Amino acid sequence: MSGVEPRPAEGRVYDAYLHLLDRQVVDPDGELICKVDDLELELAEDGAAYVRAILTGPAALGPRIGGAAGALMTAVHARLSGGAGPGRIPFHLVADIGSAVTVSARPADLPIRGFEDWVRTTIIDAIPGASDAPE
Amino acid sequence: MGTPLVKRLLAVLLLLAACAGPSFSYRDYERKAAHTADEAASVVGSAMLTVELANGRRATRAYLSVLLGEAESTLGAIQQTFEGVQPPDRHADRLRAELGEHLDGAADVLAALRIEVRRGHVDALAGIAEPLGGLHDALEKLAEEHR
Amino acid sequence: MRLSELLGREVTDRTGVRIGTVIDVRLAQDGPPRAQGQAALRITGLIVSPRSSGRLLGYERTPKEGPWLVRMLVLGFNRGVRYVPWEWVDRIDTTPLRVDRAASEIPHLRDLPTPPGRP
Amino acid sequence: MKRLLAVTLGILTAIGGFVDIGDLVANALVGSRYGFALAWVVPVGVVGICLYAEMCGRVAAISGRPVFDLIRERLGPRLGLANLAASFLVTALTLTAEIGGVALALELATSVNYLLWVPLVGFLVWLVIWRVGFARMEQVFGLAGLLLIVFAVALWKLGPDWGQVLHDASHPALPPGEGLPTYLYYAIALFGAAMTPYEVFFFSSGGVEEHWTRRDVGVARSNVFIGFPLGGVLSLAIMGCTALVFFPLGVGVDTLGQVAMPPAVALGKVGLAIVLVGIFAATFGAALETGLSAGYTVAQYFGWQWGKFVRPLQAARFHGVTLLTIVVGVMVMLTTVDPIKVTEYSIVFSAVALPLTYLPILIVANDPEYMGERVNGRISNTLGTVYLVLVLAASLAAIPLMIATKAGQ
Repeated sequence: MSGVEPRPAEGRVYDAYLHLLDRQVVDPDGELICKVDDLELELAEDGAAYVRAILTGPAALGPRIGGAAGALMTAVHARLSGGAGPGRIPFHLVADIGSAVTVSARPADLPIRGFEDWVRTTIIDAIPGASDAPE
Repeated sequence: MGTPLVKRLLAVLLLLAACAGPSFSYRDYERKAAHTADEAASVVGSAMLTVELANGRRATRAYLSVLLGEAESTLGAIQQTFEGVQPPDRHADRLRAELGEHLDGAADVLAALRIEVRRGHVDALAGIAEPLGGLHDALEKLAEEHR
Repeated sequence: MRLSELLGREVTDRTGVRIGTVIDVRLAQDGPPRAQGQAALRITGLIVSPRSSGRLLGYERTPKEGPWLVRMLVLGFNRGVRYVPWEWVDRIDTTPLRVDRAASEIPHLRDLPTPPGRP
Repeated sequence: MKRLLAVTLGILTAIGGFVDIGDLVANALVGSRYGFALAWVVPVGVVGICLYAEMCGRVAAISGRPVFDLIRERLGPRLGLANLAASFLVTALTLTAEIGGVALALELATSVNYLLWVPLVGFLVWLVIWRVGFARMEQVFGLAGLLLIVFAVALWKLGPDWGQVLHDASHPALPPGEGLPTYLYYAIALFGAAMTPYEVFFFSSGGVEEHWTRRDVGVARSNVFIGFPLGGVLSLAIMGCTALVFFPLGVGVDTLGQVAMPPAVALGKVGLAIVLVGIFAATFGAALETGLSAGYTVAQYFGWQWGKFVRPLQAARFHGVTLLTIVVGVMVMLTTVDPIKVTEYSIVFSAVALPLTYLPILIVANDPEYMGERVNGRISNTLGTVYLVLVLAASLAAIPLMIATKAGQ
């Protein structure tokens, strides 16, 4: 990469930590999906780097928290999920970056819902009225 | 989840509260006695107000019964804490006896009040409560003298 | 590679002089077009603070706004913060990251023109 | 009436800050021990919570983001987690105490021991969170909590010399036999309770539950500027009543039963009945506020779907957290710990949570990328900064004072 002149930025400019990390991810109807716990980068051959995916879940958040709490979060998740990596939302699904990050996909179609599904099927679904519409 | 830790913390706090601790000088003992008398006077004062409510038919029996039950158990706790304090000398023994007498007197009245209100004899409360005024003044006087 | 692996990394210049710690990564939406016609986000540079921690608070683009206390915080955080264009980063698999320039050539963040923000 | 129905979110939120179980007893205790000498703290707290609730209500209306989203975003995952731990503990401890408080109110009405009521109360709190719509919930409990206005009626009936009251309140003096550290401890406890963090969690999340948009900034404001001052008035009325009834006799209030005495003294059985229903509604409302806030904070930190505006199935983890918190709260209450003591100790965790909650609100409320034209004005910012410093000072002083005064004994 050395010696290459910086390519001037076109299009909108974001600061990754300020504008993307830790933001809420929502679907086009406003359903809450997850947080941007981390971003996956892709290095091209010419040295340029691109954002490839949103990473989410304890396997992405734990390392960012660091220390004992972060290690615990990562370890518990690894134990319960059988060593699965973080949830991944390809960045081309991102439709808008604002106070939330909107993705054009149904939450059910994204591979990030393990814990929610577990809580739903083992606890919540067993309680009468769980699927009643709100007043 | 958090229960064991919370419980342990509470246990420690309760222990700290329960250990009124050994008392070393007469002056320390005196201060503790004054504090005890103050607290007891407050309970007795509250019970007197409760009886006034009963007299004026301004409260339900259930409510009066809870209030008088609370007053009795609060006074019991105050009494127990004070009795746990070691009097340092003969001088302190006299103070202990004097305050103890007032506390016992108040405890007897409060117990009688609680018993009667639970039997439904709201009218009888005023008569039973008569000694409370004197006890209240005696406790306040003792607190004043030894503060 | 994860973005968080860049955050917090130490950065030195060509001669090994410490420049600071990466506190943010600047992205521009001008990469090759993706499936829905959106351009990919490309890393344009690193935001490097001489302190070992700190972060952008969101006033960097409009420094005259905000309550006094927050302005002071931002000013404090931003003192000496520099912008390292991505192309100047020598290799990204080393610790510390090495920039192929002398420290004096690296611009300060506050001297850069305000980037086009969100709509 | 329609106007009142539109501001029930503000009223219910304020109940949690001014007349929940801890505050009912604290207000009464302060009145009985200090007369009107601590009354000034209440308006100071009202202004502070109005200021920050207005900011977070505006942020929620314009961006749809509740407070804990902002905390995670601007503080990052580490400090955000520290705040989550502290805020969750405050909220869960308070919920625990409220369950006990509702049970105590039932004991006062029936003379059946409160411990027997605790499991039923826990179940009812959960049932309301599970089944009842958000708007109906805030209307029923917000308005029923307003029955505590009976304290104001009692105060008027007790007929104090208002000139003297005003003088005592504006020239605070330590009563004989009271030390300054204890006085300061109660001042900070009242201020901290007025600004307790779950109020802004609940208020901003409630705005999202009610689908506020840019057009509802006015609704958010009327909620703030009616709800919290009303809470403050209730708080002062309780303090005034006990200052008149107990302070001259030297009786210190420390049980919920005693709190209910002044309306009975002034208004008889009717007053007593109203005050007991009011206490029940206020503590129950505060239990709902804290129970939901426990779920809101965790779900918003981790990005889970939350809220009562979706089917419970769609927010399984959120409902899981509230259910678990209530169950643990009931179990803690059943160990016979004193509910009022529990709220006193939650102040320790408030010390961490308060500054870490209000700073991100102030930052985001000024961010034009977030707020567009509706960023803070000069008054909000000046007062906001002053209160941030106050909150910081109070939270630093709270723990040493609590230890030095043995929690105000």
